[in-house]
Amino acid sequence: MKKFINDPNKVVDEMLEGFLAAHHDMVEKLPTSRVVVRRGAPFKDKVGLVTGGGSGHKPAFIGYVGDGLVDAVAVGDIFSSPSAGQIYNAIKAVDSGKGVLCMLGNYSGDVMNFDMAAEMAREDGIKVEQVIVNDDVGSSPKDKMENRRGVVGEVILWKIAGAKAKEGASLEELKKTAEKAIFNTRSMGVAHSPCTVPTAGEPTFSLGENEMEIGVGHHGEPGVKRMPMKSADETTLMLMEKILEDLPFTSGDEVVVNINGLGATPLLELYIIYRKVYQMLKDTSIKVHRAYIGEYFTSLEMGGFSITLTKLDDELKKLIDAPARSPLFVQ
Amino acid sequence: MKKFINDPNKVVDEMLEGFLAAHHDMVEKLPTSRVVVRRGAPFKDKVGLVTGGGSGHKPAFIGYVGDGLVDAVAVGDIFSSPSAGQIYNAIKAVDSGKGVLCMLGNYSGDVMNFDMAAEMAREDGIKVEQVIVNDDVGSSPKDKMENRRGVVGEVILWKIAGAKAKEGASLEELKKTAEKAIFNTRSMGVAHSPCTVPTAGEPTFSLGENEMEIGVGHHGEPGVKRMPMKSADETTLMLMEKILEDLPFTSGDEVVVNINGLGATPLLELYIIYRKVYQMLKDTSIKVHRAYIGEYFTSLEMGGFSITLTKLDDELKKLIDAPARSPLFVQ
Amino acid sequence: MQEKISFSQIVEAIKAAVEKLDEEKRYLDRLDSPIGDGDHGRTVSNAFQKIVPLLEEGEANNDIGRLLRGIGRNLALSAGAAAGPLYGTAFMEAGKVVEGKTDVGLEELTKMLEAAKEGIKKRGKAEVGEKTMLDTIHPASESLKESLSKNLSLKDALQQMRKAAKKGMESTRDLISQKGRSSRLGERTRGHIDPGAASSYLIIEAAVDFLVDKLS
Amino acid sequence: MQEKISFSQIVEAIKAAVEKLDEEKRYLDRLDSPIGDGDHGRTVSNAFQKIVPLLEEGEANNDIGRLLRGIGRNLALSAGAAAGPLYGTAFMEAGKVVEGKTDVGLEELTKMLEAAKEGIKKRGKAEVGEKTMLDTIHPASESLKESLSKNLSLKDALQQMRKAAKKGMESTRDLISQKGRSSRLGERTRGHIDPGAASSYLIIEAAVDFLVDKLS
Ligand SMILES: Nc1ncnc2c1ncn2[C@@H]1O[C@H](COP(=O)(O)OP(=O)(O)O)[C@@H](O)[C@H]1O
Ligand SMILES: Nc1ncnc2c1ncn2[C@@H]1O[C@H](COP(=O)(O)OP(=O)(O)O)[C@@H](O)[C@H]1O
Ligand SMILES: [Mg+2]
Ligand SMILES: [Mg+2]
Ligand SMILES: [Mg+2]
Ligand SMILES: [Mg+2]
Repeated sequence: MKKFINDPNKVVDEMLEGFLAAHHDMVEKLPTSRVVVRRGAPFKDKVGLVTGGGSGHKPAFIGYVGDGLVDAVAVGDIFSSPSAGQIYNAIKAVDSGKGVLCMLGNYSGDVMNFDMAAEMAREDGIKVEQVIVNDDVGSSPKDKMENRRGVVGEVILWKIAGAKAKEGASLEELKKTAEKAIFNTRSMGVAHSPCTVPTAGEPTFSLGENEMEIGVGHHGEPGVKRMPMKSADETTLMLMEKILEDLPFTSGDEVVVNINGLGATPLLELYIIYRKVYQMLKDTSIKVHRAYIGEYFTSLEMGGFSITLTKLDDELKKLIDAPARSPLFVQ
Repeated sequence: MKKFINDPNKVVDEMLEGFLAAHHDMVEKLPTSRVVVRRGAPFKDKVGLVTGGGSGHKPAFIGYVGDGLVDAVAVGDIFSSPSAGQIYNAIKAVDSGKGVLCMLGNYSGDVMNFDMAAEMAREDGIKVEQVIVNDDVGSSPKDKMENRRGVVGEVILWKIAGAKAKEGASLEELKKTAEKAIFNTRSMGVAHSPCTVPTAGEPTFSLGENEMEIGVGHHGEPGVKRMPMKSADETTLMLMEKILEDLPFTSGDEVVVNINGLGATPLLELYIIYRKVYQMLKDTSIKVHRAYIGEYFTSLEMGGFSITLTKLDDELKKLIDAPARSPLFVQ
Repeated sequence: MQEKISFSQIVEAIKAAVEKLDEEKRYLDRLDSPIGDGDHGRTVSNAFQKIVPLLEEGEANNDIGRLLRGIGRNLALSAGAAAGPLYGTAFMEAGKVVEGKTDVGLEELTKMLEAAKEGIKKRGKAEVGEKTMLDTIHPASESLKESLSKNLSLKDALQQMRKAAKKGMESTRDLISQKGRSSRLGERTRGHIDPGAASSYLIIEAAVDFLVDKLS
Repeated sequence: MQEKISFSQIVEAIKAAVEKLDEEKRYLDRLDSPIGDGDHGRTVSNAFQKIVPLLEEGEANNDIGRLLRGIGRNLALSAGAAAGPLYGTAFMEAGKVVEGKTDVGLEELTKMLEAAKEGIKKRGKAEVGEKTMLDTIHPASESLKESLSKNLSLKDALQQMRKAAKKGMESTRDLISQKGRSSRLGERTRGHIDPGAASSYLIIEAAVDFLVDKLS
């Protein structure tokens, strides 16, 4: 394991120190809890937006704390859910009286901790609602959608909910829009090399010299199938077919596309992949309203990428286009 | 070599296709030359800004074609200089009559091709000046600065020159400011794992299980020293000592810091590195005016990072703070 | 023979469990490696270390229900991962059914474990047989119920429960995980004891061993 | 015996060089691998392929100087890498000294190679002994000068030049690179022939072999 770190048990705290030193103009840490909050929160007449999850996904989660995005992030250890206490503190820090929407990925630990935090916050009289992201087509068949993991759909959700909250939407309106965004979002990933959690010291999985795994998760969870490496076009085709048929996306749709590098895959390759995605969408008369290509939700130094498509209506289009500014996302 | 590509000989062209499909609102390709130009160029009363170099450094170079940045990029093959013809075409495409500043890294091929292009453009009556970036302290001792390679200093230069050109500076003024920026910039890198050029199919270098190389170049050029992996803090200390003493940077200075991932190094690690950089600068009473932390100039999937410091005066401070917007850089 | 467990015996029994989890944290991490993320030992050991101050100060108010709720809340608030909310809920729910009590007998114990089990089921949306801590706690709870209906002595009931918990833990070896992180591995989880089932057993074992010793 | 080389013989000689570079591109790539980036063969072969149309159409105007300048400009414009501007400059400069000429003798040839050499020196800011193509071209140029002063026949002069070029190329094996990409490797470049020195030799060899054949 070659890593530029100090004590493996301190990577998250030391990363946070660096992050706060660099971005103290936009964000701050709660004094007694590992929660990153947007400066100035809570914001009057705005629903508070909370998310959180394990670390190691940079720019997610903390990179998205900002204007037109989320208000607070509860920061877990590498790939490990933050505690209910952290999430509870995050909720309290961003509630202006208008309520708080919690957005999380569908992982057992996260779900349980967010549930507990919401219960505690409600006991304090705070209105709390939840949206659980489950966009990963590779993690479970469609008839068991409730088991699907959340991946880059979270980023799309933060952007859309962030813009909607900024418009002054009520908690109920916000939740409805957020659920629509997630309902319309599908992702799938592929990896050819694993990452290593510093405290574990061992790669999260191992693949043959010329193998890749389709449907792999953002923490190295096993996917749908292992197979020999294919070309960029063939690999993209496989992922896109699964994604397109799942919603399904059809001719005439307008979509936002996200081609997300998992950590070690060069941007050069992501653009080669986007080329094929774009061709396929064009051939099916699906219009790309906006494309995000880069690293939006990584898995440390994993080699691979994911494709995410969100079907847009007029409301979602306006929200995805709204300006946003955070330490690691500016639009 | 596990890569999501199609034909290794076509990676640059296919990447460009994807890039143009994604960013056609901001940039276009010259019809008959592999040159990416900002839409609307040439801009009246603005000196044209041209850069270029080998591919494989994304977001550099084409990601920086935009408002407050560069106007055109001549796109070479992976790690290989573009031709004098491409550069000449780039110069012609962005000259509004006010002249063109070419900015390039100090690599033999690039220098010769830019020289020829400038000669040809001058024959056409275009005013052309050049600034050659040589910020890499690891590539040559100080008494042979003319041999030093250009690395992330190029990004700093594009930002500063882009802002200055936008203010309407003359070619002479612009060149003076650009030279000052480069004179005040120092970088140094370290890597623990190589990258593979698709057409070569072999890693650019090889290191032992637990080895890293200090001073390594952006194409895997050998550095100053190979040694066993050290902690983030120790490694940062080594690089920073070399950088600080070289200019030298001293107490009371104000700087812009860039912590640049070379491709496969997680952002998490870059923030741990910035933490140490920030501490060291604080201890020496050097003020961080602005910090860039992320991937700004990569080497495909190389594992490692570089640190860049630029000493600022009032002019440079204003220019580095100016807004900018391109496909892969928004500020 | 004593048929009640005092407040301070409860405190000591929990302390014994905290020590046990600390001693066995590496073993639990190892269990979590092949089918999870290798942190279960560290997670539960760290979490339970943080409740030690509550055990010290708890002496003052002498209320078992309140103590357990406090422990639960603390675990839930600070621990994170899956273990935090699960053990947190278990202790909180167990505490609720003995609110105000200064000592507990077999009947209360049976209610407490039943409540803990129900809490875990609800929190984790889990059922028996899904290869989780529930596969330790459910049979332990069933065993107490049976002992109560058979009018066994507290000591015997505790020893029966310990056995049932152990059997339950061991049963997870043959199960396929359907909940939590390991559920992603499906078939590949077979052949491994579930780390949460193991930590639950260790807690029960340490507490029972301490209490049985006192009851002798 | 003919002491002049005609326009069309120049064209054919260059065509022979183009073919040679194509045949040997893999060998040149291999030379460029240990001390460069392994693309020299592909680079020069592709670049010289692109001048073939110029060789075809050149017949019409019959001006050697103009032909060479056109080739040089084409190489420089399209090739990139280090080889593009270097060979481009060499051909352009060689062309300048025979502007308007429809045939060339030993004297002109000497001037042409001298001009090419000076062009490379200037373009590459290079000196002899720095392990570059100059280490082939400089001795070749010197040899022509000597043959001219000794009044050798064109054929003998060409053959001497070929030998000198070969020796020059081989001398790069023992040199340490001080220019271009390979200079970064310092000591590690010793023991390898410089790919640019090799491609320069191949061009000279092919052209000389063709011309000597014609001069017999
Ligand atoms: N939904 C659930 N219901 C019941 N128990 C669960 C559930 N999810 C996980 N567990 C238990 O938690 C244990 C893993 O705990 P831990 O390692 O702390 O969590 P994480 O997977 O977040 O690292 C599992 O062995 C299992 O016994
Ligand atoms: N500054 C220079 N002066 C003269 N020759 C040079 C110089 N730099 C490079 N060369 C020649 O160019 C050759 C490499 O060419 P090529 O492989 O096309 O370039 P690149 O290094 O850009 O891939 C070297 O072997 C050397 O002979
Ligand atoms: Mg965990
Ligand atoms: Mg090259
Ligand atoms: Mg675990
Ligand atoms: Mg080369």
